[in-house]
Amino acid sequence: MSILTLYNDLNTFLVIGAVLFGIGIYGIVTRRTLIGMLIAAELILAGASVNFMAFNRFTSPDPVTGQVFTLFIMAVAAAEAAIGLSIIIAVYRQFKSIDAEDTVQLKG
Amino acid sequence: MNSPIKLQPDETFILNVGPQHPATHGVLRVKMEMNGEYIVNAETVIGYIHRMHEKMGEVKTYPQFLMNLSRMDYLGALGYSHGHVLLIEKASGIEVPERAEYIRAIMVELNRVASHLFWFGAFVMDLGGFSPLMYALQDREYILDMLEAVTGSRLTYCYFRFGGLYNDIDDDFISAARRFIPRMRKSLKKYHKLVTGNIIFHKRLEGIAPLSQEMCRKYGASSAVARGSGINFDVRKNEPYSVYPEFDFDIPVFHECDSLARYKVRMEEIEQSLRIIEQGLDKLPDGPIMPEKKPKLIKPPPGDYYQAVETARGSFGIRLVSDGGKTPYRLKLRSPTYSNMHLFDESCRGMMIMDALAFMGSLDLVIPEIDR
Amino acid sequence: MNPSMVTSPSLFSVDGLVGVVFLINLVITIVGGFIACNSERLVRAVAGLIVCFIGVAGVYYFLNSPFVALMQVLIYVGAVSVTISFAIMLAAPEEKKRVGPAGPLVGPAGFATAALLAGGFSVLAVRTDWKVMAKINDGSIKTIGIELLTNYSMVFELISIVLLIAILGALVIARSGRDN
Amino acid sequence: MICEKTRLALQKLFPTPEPQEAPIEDAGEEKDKKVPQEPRNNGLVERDYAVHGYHLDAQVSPDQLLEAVTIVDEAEFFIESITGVDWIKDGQLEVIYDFSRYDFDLCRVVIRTRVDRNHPVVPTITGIYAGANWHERETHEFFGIKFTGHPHLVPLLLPEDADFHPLLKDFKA
Amino acid sequence: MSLTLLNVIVAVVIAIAFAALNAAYLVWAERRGAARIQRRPGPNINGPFGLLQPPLDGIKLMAKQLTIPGGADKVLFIAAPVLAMFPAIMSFVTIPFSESIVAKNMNVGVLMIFAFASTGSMALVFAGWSSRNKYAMMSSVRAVSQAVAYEIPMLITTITVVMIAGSTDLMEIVRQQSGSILHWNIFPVLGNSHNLLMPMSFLIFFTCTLAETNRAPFDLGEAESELVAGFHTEYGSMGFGLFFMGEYANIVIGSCMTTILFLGGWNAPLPFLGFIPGIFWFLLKLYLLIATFIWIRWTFPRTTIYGLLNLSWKILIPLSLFNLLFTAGLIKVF
Amino acid sequence: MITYFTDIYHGLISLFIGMGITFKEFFSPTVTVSYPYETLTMCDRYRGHTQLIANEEGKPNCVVCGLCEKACPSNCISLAGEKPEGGKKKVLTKYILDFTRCSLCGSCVESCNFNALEFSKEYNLASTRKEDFIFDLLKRLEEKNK
Repeated sequence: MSILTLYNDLNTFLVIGAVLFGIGIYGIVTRRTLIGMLIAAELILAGASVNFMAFNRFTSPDPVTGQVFTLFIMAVAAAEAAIGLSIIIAVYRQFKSIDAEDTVQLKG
Repeated sequence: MNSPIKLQPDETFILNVGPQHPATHGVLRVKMEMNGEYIVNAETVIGYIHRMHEKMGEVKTYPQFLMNLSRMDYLGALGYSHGHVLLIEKASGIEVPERAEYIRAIMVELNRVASHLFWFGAFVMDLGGFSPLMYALQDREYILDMLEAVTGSRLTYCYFRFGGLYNDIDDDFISAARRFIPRMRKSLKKYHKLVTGNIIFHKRLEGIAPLSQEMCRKYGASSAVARGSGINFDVRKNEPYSVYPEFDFDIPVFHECDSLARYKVRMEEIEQSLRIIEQGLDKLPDGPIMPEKKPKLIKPPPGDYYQAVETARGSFGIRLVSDGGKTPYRLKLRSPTYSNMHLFDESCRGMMIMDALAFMGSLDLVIPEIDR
Repeated sequence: MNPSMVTSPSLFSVDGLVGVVFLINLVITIVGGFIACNSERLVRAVAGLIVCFIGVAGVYYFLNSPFVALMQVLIYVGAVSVTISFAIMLAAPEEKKRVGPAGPLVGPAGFATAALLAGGFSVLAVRTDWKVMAKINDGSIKTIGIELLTNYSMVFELISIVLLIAILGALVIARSGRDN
Repeated sequence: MICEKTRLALQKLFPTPEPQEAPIEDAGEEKDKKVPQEPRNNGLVERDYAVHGYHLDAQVSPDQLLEAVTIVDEAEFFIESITGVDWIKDGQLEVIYDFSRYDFDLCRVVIRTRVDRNHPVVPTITGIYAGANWHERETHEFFGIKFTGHPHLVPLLLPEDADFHPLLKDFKA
Repeated sequence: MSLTLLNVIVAVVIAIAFAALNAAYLVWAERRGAARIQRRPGPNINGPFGLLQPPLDGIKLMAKQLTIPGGADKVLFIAAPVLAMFPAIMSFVTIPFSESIVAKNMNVGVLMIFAFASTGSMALVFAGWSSRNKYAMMSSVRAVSQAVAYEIPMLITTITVVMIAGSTDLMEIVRQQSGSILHWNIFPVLGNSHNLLMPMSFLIFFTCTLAETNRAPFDLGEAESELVAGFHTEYGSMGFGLFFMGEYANIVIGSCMTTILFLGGWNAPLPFLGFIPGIFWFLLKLYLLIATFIWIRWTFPRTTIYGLLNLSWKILIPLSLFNLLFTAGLIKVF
Repeated sequence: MITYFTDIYHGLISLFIGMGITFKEFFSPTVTVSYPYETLTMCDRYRGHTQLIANEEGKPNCVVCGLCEKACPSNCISLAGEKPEGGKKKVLTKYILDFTRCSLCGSCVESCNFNALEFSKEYNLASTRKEDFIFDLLKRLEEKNK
């Protein structure tokens, strides 16, 4: 097990997934703006996708399932970005700010 | 194009278009308050090359001021000189030989064609098309060569004199001018095919910056800006001067009021100028080019005189208040683009910046002429 | 430099180079992720996100799935990042607000949580004895296509519906905000 | 036609027709320059177009100005220019308004008003002619004439910090 | 897999060289072409036909100082020009110049090129944003909306071709067009599809390429009469040079794709001309397309931003969608 | 709906017409002159800076009347002369033309009643120093005579 053969090991990819997930969680907790949170959420999804792909490559009896799931996640992420950003723009029009704290009043 | 988005003042930012900007063709500055691509408010700032020609007129004698006029508008210089000499001749009662008047008219019209050609190229370049500028310059070069052979200079002519001309035209000039007319007509056809018919060009100008007749009147717009809005106004026809009543020509008027109409007016004016040149060459009488008796020192009697001429850029007015001295007591130069540019502030509100700059191009600005 | 060099391929062999490229890829991914979550300016965060996603695409490539890797680039870099930067431009035109952590305690607390989660998952992943299969997918786009339209047609339909609803929803929300 | 109409309309501003003509109007005749010229009185004069280049010449007092310009506006004239003349010997500043028409029925109207040189205040006509804005700003900075009610009376052609008025006769560069 | 990765690295080096050379000499071609259209000689002093002009220009650019405006985001400001070059160079890796000359043929070649092409617009966004210049900012907003609007019809049209070929492999797509000029995808007569709408989809694809590469008449990102120089207003020296090269590299990629998808790639137009190597035909078609790019640029005025978006959303997208459905129907029927 | 398609059709046609024109221009000969390598001859009336006309002896025709100095609107001419011992006419000793201020109006040439001034055909004037444009016309005449 060498550092140069890491790419042939399932654990490497699982750790990458976990790290991406952790970064995403950190971002979502600390970010103040909605856009920043959205970016962090994309990272969490990426972490999950890496896991799916890793299992697909190393352990799955069906070599497609993981890939299909990843594609599904991508579509969901794209949809999420679209919806999230239109909400952000609507919020910005309303409050003139995208700071999450400024937008606590959700009466509309 | 009115903005469908409600404009909120706190979302705007200031954009300084100029004094060094590719679209302003000189040192013109427009302070635009923008909301994204839309202009909320615009303030034109001029005067960067103000030279106080009016004061120069007060300290120089009448003949010494002759060459200043061509520095006002470097593209259509002869039209401005024409106004000046006509005014002084009227004020001091100098008779001008007929031949001189005809030659003046031919020269002014040639200069008008040259000026419109340059405007055409620069306008299309404002819209992003480069080649028409070069084609227009080729035709313009031909005119400049002819004018240079007669006047000695290519741009800032000092050719007209009180009572006549600096020197006479020769047969070379006449034959060159006769050759030029069919050549220019052919080029015009090419321009119409290449530019006027082009769908992109059409879409960019159609319906852009409509100017109502009322607005033109309130701002004193002239030239193609007024004629593109359906106003049948051309000083050459409305207030005939020089030998223009002898010529048969039309005033092109378009009623669409948009930038495309202004473009069409100028293109049609080239054609009309060609007609005038043609008739002028046909009717050109023989005779002297300077009057036989001309006062040595020009001293117009005291009084207040006004002369308007149609230059390439519109109605140029020159007012002389004389106290009978060697120098004018007061000389006022009314420049047409000053009024035309003034329209811009009000009418560009709510337009997108690219439309506004296309509109600015359609006004045919020469900045030294605004600033004087 | 590495004690286990004996069993590993030489650094200058082809396999070794691949390993180096993979390590670079890993670094790119993690650094991109950190930039995405830590930078003060949102545009830099988007830049970090793009770097991170290109890294993730590389990871997918190493997982023998070039199709998904390219889809990752196409969708995340070409679409999602562009949309996010669009929103940044619309919402914060003058960059008036610098974006940092909300409070003095949120940063460390968030970091602790995140580290705990990531560490826990990593430990869990490493400790578990996964049954690694020798069979490797061929990464062909054809297989994925066939599977998507047969076994996973439900997923396929779901994606379409989700995207359709997302487009409609985005339009409705963005439109209604405009009239205020 | 239109000239006559405008003349009649403008004439109403001057209840008593002024009989005398100021010497400055007698253009064309040779005059001894030594004779000090009297400032012209308010009134309406018809000019010879062939000599002067305009038809009607109305001199009004500053408080009559808006009225006169309204008459011109209603007759659908367009504004050609606004300028000033410094009559330093009379101690007066003159503001000249040129109007013309987009028509073949030719008529040029000049409206002028004189104000005291030490206290040059004229009402603005930007409310009637929006295009007078720049012309008045230019006249303001060249002659120092104040146009009361002007929306934005700041230097246009001269530098922002210019505190001189170059077209005044006592200005020396 | 490991060997191919090495191949890729070597190929990237070659691709950079090819892109740089192409970019440099396309500048020369553009200037000469523009000059000829405008009846001028163009650069003709340095070397025969002015051929030394590009290297000299390059030296001049490199000798200049790279200035970074105050208040700019330095990291992004420097990264943006590099990012502009990156996707174009990556795309060169998978383009088959002939049957044998291809760095790394991938069975998802089409996807590869579009994936990297889509990152190109982010370079403009970063350049515009980081310059801290209002013109650059407006330009990058335009660039984004333009990229979004034209990626869609471009991808839809590509999918049409992919459906006809039944493969995303670029080499496979070209192979299916072999035979004569009438077998090319642009001509519906003997081709794979008998789809009468193919010339139209060629036009759509070509228009989208023009727009995606920010070329006139769609060069709104750098519309010099409005936005001075757009996103690269603040760039000088090699930063500007990289943007310039990136633009030309993108043009080459776009033309390569048009050649491969519609004009039969390396195939000779007539079968008896097959003895001439494929690379010749490929480059001939490629440079003819690039010449058309230049020709168009010096002919037309620029569109407006709403005209551009209208063209995409109201004309190109509906037509390409219709084309997609029509093609799908044809494939189903025949 | 029909107008939608006819618009597209006519738009496309107009674009192709435009391209046809530039295509034709592409194959037309160039009209420019590559300046430093080829030059054009100036026309007879070309106005360069002024120069003195010499009589048969090579001396200037000028009689130092100073009319040109007075006529000049920009005050760019300054000349001096002296009466030599026993001579009748004044002789020109200095004729300075400040070309930086000259606007080539031709007033000086027109005002001259002694055929002493003319326009030169000089157009290749370039310098980075202002002083290079203050010409001593007398010196120029001597150089020309050599």
